[in-house]
Amino acid sequence: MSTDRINTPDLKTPSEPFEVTTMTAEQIKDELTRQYPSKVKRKRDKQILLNEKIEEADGTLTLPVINANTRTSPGIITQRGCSYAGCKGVIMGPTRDIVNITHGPIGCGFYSWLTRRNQTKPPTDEHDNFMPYSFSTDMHDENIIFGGEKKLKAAIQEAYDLFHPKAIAVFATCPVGLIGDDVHQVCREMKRELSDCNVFAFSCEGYKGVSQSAGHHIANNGVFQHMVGNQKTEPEGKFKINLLGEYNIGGDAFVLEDMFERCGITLLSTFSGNSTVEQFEQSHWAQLNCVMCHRSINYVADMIEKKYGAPWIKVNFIGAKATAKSLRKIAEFFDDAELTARVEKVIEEEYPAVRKAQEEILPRTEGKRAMLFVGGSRAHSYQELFAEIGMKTIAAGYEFAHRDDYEGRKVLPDIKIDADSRNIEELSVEKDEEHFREPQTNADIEELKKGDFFQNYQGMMADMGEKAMIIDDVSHHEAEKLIEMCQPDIFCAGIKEKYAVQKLGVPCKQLHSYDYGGPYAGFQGAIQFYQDIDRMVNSKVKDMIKAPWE
Amino acid sequence: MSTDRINTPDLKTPSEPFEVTTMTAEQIKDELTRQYPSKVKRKRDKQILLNEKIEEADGTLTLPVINANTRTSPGIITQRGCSYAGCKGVIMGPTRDIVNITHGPIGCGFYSWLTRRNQTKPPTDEHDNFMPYSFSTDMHDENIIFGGEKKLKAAIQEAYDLFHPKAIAVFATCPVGLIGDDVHQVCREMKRELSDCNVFAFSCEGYKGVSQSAGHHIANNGVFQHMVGNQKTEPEGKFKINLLGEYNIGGDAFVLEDMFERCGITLLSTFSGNSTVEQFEQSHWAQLNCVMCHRSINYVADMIEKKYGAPWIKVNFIGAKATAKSLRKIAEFFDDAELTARVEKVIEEEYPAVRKAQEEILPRTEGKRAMLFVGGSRAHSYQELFAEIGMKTIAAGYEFAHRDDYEGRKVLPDIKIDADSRNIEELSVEKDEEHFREPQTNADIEELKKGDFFQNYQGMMADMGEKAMIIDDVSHHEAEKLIEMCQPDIFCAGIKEKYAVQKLGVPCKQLHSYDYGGPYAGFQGAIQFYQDIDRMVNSKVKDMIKAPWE
Amino acid sequence: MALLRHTTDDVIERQALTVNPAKTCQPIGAMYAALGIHRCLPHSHGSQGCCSYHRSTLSRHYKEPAMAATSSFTEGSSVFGGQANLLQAINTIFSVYDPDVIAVHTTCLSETIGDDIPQIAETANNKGLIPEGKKIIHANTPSYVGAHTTGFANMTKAMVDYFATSTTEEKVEGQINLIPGWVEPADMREMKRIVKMMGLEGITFPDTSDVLDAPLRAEYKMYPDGGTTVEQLAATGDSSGTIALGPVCSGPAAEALKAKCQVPEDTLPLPIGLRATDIFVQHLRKYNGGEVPEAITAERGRLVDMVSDMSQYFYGKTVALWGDPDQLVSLTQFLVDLDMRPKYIITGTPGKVFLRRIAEVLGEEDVKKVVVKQGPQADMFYMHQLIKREKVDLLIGNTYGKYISRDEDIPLIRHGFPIIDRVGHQYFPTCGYRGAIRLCEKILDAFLDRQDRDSPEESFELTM
Amino acid sequence: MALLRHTTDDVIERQALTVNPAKTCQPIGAMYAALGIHRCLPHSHGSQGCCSYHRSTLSRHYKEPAMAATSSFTEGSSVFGGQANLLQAINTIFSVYDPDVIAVHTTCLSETIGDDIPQIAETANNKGLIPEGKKIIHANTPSYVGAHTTGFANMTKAMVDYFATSTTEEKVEGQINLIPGWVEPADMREMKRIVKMMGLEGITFPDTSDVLDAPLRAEYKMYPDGGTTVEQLAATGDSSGTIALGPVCSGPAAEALKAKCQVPEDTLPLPIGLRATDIFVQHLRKYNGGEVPEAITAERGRLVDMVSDMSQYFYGKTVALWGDPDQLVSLTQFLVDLDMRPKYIITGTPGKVFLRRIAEVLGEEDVKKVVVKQGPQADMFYMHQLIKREKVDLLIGNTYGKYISRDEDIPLIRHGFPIIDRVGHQYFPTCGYRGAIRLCEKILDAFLDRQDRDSPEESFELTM
Repeated sequence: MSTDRINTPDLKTPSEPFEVTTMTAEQIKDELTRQYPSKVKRKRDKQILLNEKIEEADGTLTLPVINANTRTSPGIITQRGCSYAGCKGVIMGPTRDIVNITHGPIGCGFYSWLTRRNQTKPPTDEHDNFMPYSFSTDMHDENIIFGGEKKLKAAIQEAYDLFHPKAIAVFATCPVGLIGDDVHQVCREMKRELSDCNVFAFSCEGYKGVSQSAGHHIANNGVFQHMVGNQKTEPEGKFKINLLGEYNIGGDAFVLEDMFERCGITLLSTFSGNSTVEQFEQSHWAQLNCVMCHRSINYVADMIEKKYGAPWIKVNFIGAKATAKSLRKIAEFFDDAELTARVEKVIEEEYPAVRKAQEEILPRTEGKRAMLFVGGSRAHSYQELFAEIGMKTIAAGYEFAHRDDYEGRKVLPDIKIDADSRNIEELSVEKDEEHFREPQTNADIEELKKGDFFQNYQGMMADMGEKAMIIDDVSHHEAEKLIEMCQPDIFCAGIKEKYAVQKLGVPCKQLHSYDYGGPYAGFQGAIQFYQDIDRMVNSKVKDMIKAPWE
Repeated sequence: MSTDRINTPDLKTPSEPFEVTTMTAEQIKDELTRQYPSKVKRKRDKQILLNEKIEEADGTLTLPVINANTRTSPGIITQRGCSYAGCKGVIMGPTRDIVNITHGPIGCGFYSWLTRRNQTKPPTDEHDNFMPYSFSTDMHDENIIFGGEKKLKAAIQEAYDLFHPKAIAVFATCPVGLIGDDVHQVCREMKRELSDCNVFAFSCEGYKGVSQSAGHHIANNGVFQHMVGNQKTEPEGKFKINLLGEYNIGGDAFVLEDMFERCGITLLSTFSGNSTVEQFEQSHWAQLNCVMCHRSINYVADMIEKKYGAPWIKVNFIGAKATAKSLRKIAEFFDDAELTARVEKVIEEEYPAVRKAQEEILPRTEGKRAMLFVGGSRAHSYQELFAEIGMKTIAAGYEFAHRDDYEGRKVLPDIKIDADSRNIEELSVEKDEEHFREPQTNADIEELKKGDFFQNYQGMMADMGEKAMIIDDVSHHEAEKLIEMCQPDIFCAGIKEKYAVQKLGVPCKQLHSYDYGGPYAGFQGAIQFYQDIDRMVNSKVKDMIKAPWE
Repeated sequence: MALLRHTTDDVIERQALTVNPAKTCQPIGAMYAALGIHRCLPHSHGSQGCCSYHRSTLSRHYKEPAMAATSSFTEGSSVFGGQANLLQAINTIFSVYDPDVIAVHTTCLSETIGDDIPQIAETANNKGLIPEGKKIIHANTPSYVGAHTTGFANMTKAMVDYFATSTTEEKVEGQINLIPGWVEPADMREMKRIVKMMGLEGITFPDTSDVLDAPLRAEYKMYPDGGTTVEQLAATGDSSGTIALGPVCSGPAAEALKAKCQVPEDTLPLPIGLRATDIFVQHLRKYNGGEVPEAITAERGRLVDMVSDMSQYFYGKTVALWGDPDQLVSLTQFLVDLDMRPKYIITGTPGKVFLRRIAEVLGEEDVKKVVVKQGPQADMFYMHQLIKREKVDLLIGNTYGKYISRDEDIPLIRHGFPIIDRVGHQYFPTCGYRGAIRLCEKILDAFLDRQDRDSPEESFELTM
Repeated sequence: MALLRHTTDDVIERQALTVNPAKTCQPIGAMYAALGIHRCLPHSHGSQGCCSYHRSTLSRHYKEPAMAATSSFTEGSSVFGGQANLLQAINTIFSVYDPDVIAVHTTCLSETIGDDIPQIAETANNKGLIPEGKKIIHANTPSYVGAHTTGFANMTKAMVDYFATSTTEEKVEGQINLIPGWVEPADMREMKRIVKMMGLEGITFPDTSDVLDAPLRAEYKMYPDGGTTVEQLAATGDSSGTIALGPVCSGPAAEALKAKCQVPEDTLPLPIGLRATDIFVQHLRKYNGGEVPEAITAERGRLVDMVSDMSQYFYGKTVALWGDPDQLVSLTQFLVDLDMRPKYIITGTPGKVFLRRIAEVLGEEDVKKVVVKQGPQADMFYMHQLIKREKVDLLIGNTYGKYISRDEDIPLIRHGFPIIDRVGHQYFPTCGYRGAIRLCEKILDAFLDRQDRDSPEESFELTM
């Protein structure tokens, strides 16, 4: 370890208990569910917790159990989307050189067209980029009645004739499953027929699972089956990693790519920000997998490890401190003096600007209170960023996460899969005898394995303050009540919530789309985030809301 | 003469008498002045004529006498501007490398800032171009009380320090004359002081003369005195001409410059479209002066002829036929076979497109009726363009012309200068013994002189139809009545009239600014004009004016 | 570089693939229409994703909350049908969100399954899940039929089917129904203003003004002040007449009302532009004794004045436009009246009537010079290909046109749905005479900005 | 290349030369104000050129006729005085153009000569040149004092001096005077609408709405339907109060009215932007019992909503603005409220009060970071030099800013006078809450258009 490593102090890591002016946390919790029909209330009561952490004698934490990843009660106004959205929109969307054909009526293809801000930067004009396009079979009633396979086949052919892409992916929408179109069979046939184009399908009908999380799983299975491992020769690079669960919203991936390059780390692939088919195909050559969004992709890391041998670590590049920590962790894995030195140099170059920004902004943001209800990892990781400018997260929850995202991977063995998720395929993966390699590192791998170096994700709750409110799959009703009762300084959610929140006079930061800002990853992204939050929580608009005669 | 010269036929030269649906021309004339107080009516009756042409036995025409260039009755809403406008705005405005300082309160400098569309094209970035600037001494009350000479001096110095121009011109506004600032003395002093900058002034106070015409005269005198002749060595060029009275509205001069170049004619200077100090300074080297706007500049041609010897001809580049005729006239002057051939070649190249445009547009414009009230030459020259697409001019008049512009130069000896114009200086010019040259031409100059080749301008009335209405200095009242009674298809005037005319449902073409269109000169300009008029007289907006319930 | 680097001018005939659609699916139209009922919660009977997508898209367009519930189908529901989900939803919605009306629309999923909404609502009623005075209405909006416009039309018609009542023989004099069609809240407000100026009592439905352009007042109203009330919807049956604006979106409701309550109807073009607004005003005269107030005639005159003053900048300019049929027909008429030249006119909404209507507007001769196309392959990819073949001066359409705009360096006027990258459309109408002035302003700004940008320095114009 | 190639960042102190002025002279303001009296013909007592220039400039700005007569001074008049000219003019004007009022303003020429207008009018009256019931009013507007704004203020004050009459001890309850200042016809219309919504009877003067935004109706009305009537002007003396918008343009008339007829007055900032409109509405409450109708509060809320939704695009953006003091003060306030940063604020209109007012709006700290300048050398050349030194994100000012806009590639929002290269300002207000929404829209369009143009392809945004 270099001794002159730059210090990345906590400017402020607030852990005060959840506090509101007149009500106790318990009262607030009760108020949220008071109006529900009793059956719904019972369910919600298991999904709304106060973060009461019990520290055991051995130093481990016992956390309350949350009933995550269960279906949303019908009639509830939820943040959640569907399996198709998770599969096509989230995971497959950011890859630029695949023609993604939505097989179904026009809507699904239309709504997932360019709305997620996955940025991509083809190296030259000649490289494919289909991301600004929406492809659909635009199924009509006759296709529903007589079946859509023929149309799908023709559409694949037309896409091929027009664009000659490397790969074509097909996404099944709700009615497709029902009418029995065999999209996989069609794709296999077309792959054979076209010969120089990889064609594969996803059974990601919207009704699968309980949220977009099901779609992530389906998509990742497909990526693993149809692309990972296809590249048979080892790519260049001394320290080769994959970055998993980074989708390049607002250019986050560009910041990270640049950072890795400066560190001398070869990023073989990102799943799936600024990604290409080629990246996926060579990803099994990485020595280490770094998982950003644990929720959406941890199973890919598991599958790669099982099949090809590379271990994985949880990283977090949201927050300056977390970024430094994650870089150092990667260096620790490779245990190479030069790499470590370069990592420290990058941190040293970047951190002063971060600290300067923190110091400038902190007096204006310190003590302000945030709520985060979004995603499967952002509601957690962004708490770090808020903490870096002295802001407290008083309530948080995920939109589509599972228990482990709240309570940590230690609860994985206890998670019961219910009927709604049972049909999401779990791939059975075997060791690839030809390509499997033991971890490629100088470090004492066995030593590392003993600690919590690999596969360690503690979940959101461990990091949150005592009695902070934890709400899974928050409903509009609850969010509204919560804001009215607690008057946070900022609320983080998505587009569906944004304007309702703002009607209450509270700024709402979209953490799906970054409000069309960003990047927020890495050091530069952190600075950008501080500035954006400063702007939002200190905007003059607050003072203008009430008319002078009101 | 080349025998294969291209024919430029009249497509239609309408000469039908002025006609309206229900009233005679005489009745209309009466109606125009009915409401005036008797004194005003008496005056206007001498300025509103029916074009009753009497052809004498010898073929000469006798035309009614018009009382032009007399002061507008106070209280009349007139088109006219002032001497300053004519001097600074019209004549001096288009020269790009003079810093024109308005000496007076801010208004005059402000209103004459960029509003005339004199285009200019410096050959490189390094060349001066002050046309987009407005310079003023912005006189305040203390300058009026204590005199403005000191401020003017300081302003000249500041302009020099900022811009180091070749020349600075000063324009006196109304109060300057009254308070007795000696702008000429100030300029002489500053010229001496600055040594490498020509500084001169114009006593063009707004109250001088009866219209902007006085300002033209003052300006031209100044140009002649302060710049013409300064260049002592003869410029290159076999056929050297000046173009006088072309101000490059909408890029007209660019069209003509290109045309002359293709003909092999060297344009030494244009007074003053796209012009420079250098052009004026070398202009006395021209062999021939070609006068476009007879009104604004004929005295410059006279002065040059007297001092330097080059004769002048009237030309007209408004209208395709007129353009061809004028080019041929220039060729006739030089009487050089090669030049004549090149002129014919240019006509041959340009004319087919003109004819095509005429033929395409004529069916939509033929028989439509125009009125033109503008300028000192445009109300005449544009009648040709209208005729080329079959349109009749049923009424016309100038804003600031003199009798000769209506009746032709033959009336010059009869024109009496009244009190309002008497103080406009007539320069007394003498032959420059050193630079005077007899006409430089192959042609038999004496033969040409016998005919009407030189200095021949017949005026507007000779070209107009019998009983067409001729109105000098038309008032708003008369224009409105005229339109109501005659319902022309198009009315040509300026910005002050435009929207009042259009309120009556008649399109108004601005012939000062070309409605921010153009160019209209030369062959290409003619085509542009046909198209613009076609658009205007056939616009769908006419059909929309009346609401269906009206 | 190019954003749409794979779009070439090589047009190949497609039968199956839609690329960059010029439409979306029915349910979002039903949701938007339902938001135009006061105290109504739209309900999407299908998978969660549909509802999420529609709400997101509406919120992006209006920069407003777009509240709607969903039956949250899972794999189980898609096997066993969605009755249980809908019943539970109804119970929860009335308990928690307390709307006056739940407006259920179906999705491709529930339609393929064949869920019978009226029967489920009946069951809910029998189970006592519907509180006294509350209502459930529905529209069938299979995504695989028609387009978003169809869904709007169906839900609007449902308002008639469920609420309109004829209570007397005599119709109420001076009371008319106004069906504004799929336009902005500001347009609905503007139409209502015109009806009011004409001295008429108008019942406008749906009416999203004051719903999707709600003020920020530091309080959140789940049901903002706007929207047509249930009482007003009932009263439509007693009106003297119905004016339906836009045959695609408003026609079916007007016809239903005529059939159900014998209210005479006129289905008119959307009042975009001068002539279409003239037609609108002319038809209002049928009900107010023929009077047109001076203020309306003056607004019209101001529009004509502006067109007259600036006509040189409109003349001959070519336009590619895409969007919904009702808008496109009136827009095309207006462009023609401005002496402009529509060149490519594209709608994803299927229906051959569109071709006939455009032909009527353009005239027999001019329609031949124009590419007009409707249906699945009438998409923005095709339009872009046409533009690659022969450029136009202006694009008029939704936000997705910005990619073409930048690639081809053609100015884009945002009109239609969705507009998710600019604001203003919510607040300033493009309907009516004043709306036409705004359209003119936007067109002129586009052209004049280009002139200022592109003119050589010597012909840079001060006055325009 | 550059249009203004001689403008460098080398600022030298000037004392005498004005380059590219940010103002013009008094008479045009008087002419514009006079056009706001119904059936009034402005008359320029001076050389023909003044009148011609003013009419041309007004016509270019409004794209409307701007009728005015002139005394057509010649050299003789400038020696012997203009009495004969004015007497003849009065006779001719009443004979031919038949106005109710002739509003005479002077020029630098007649002021230097020292013509006494009231005395000449008296003579005209004695000679029987003024028909029964007709009026001549006047304002002294020497071009070498103040600026165009001063002329507007003077003629507005003349309306009070000549017409206002106090007929009773008791003022008329609910009747107020509204002096809108130099704003667009659309702004006057908008202010009147707000006054009316507040339940008040407003007498607005001058009022150019329906005068300089007249419809095209195939008839020409020398005196369009709008304008304040002589009767209304007389009645101002009986109003309960006067609200004068903008101290420079409206203050003097309000004070004159207070002195002459004891009408209490409040001189407020021009209601541009949220806070200034709040102040306007607050003062209207003094006269209507304090009630603010929900519709106004809702309009306000829609403005706040838009600002809230889009605040990220406003934040921190720097602006150079120039024009008239009353506009600049309110605009600056609004920009500050939008979290924007005015950086250079320039007016040619002389008066040190301006500096104090701007300082109040910006606050002690922030005003130090801003260049604020007034007077002769506070010109657009100077502002451009500042911009050369340190760029801004946005220009707000009149059409002449387009040269700087193109040279420096900075978007320009046209506001103020004159705007001669775009239309729309005549029709759509920027005053009031709705006007502020329009301003926001324009600012956003400017920034978002730039973002769309300049963003790298990979960060080209669909949603904004």
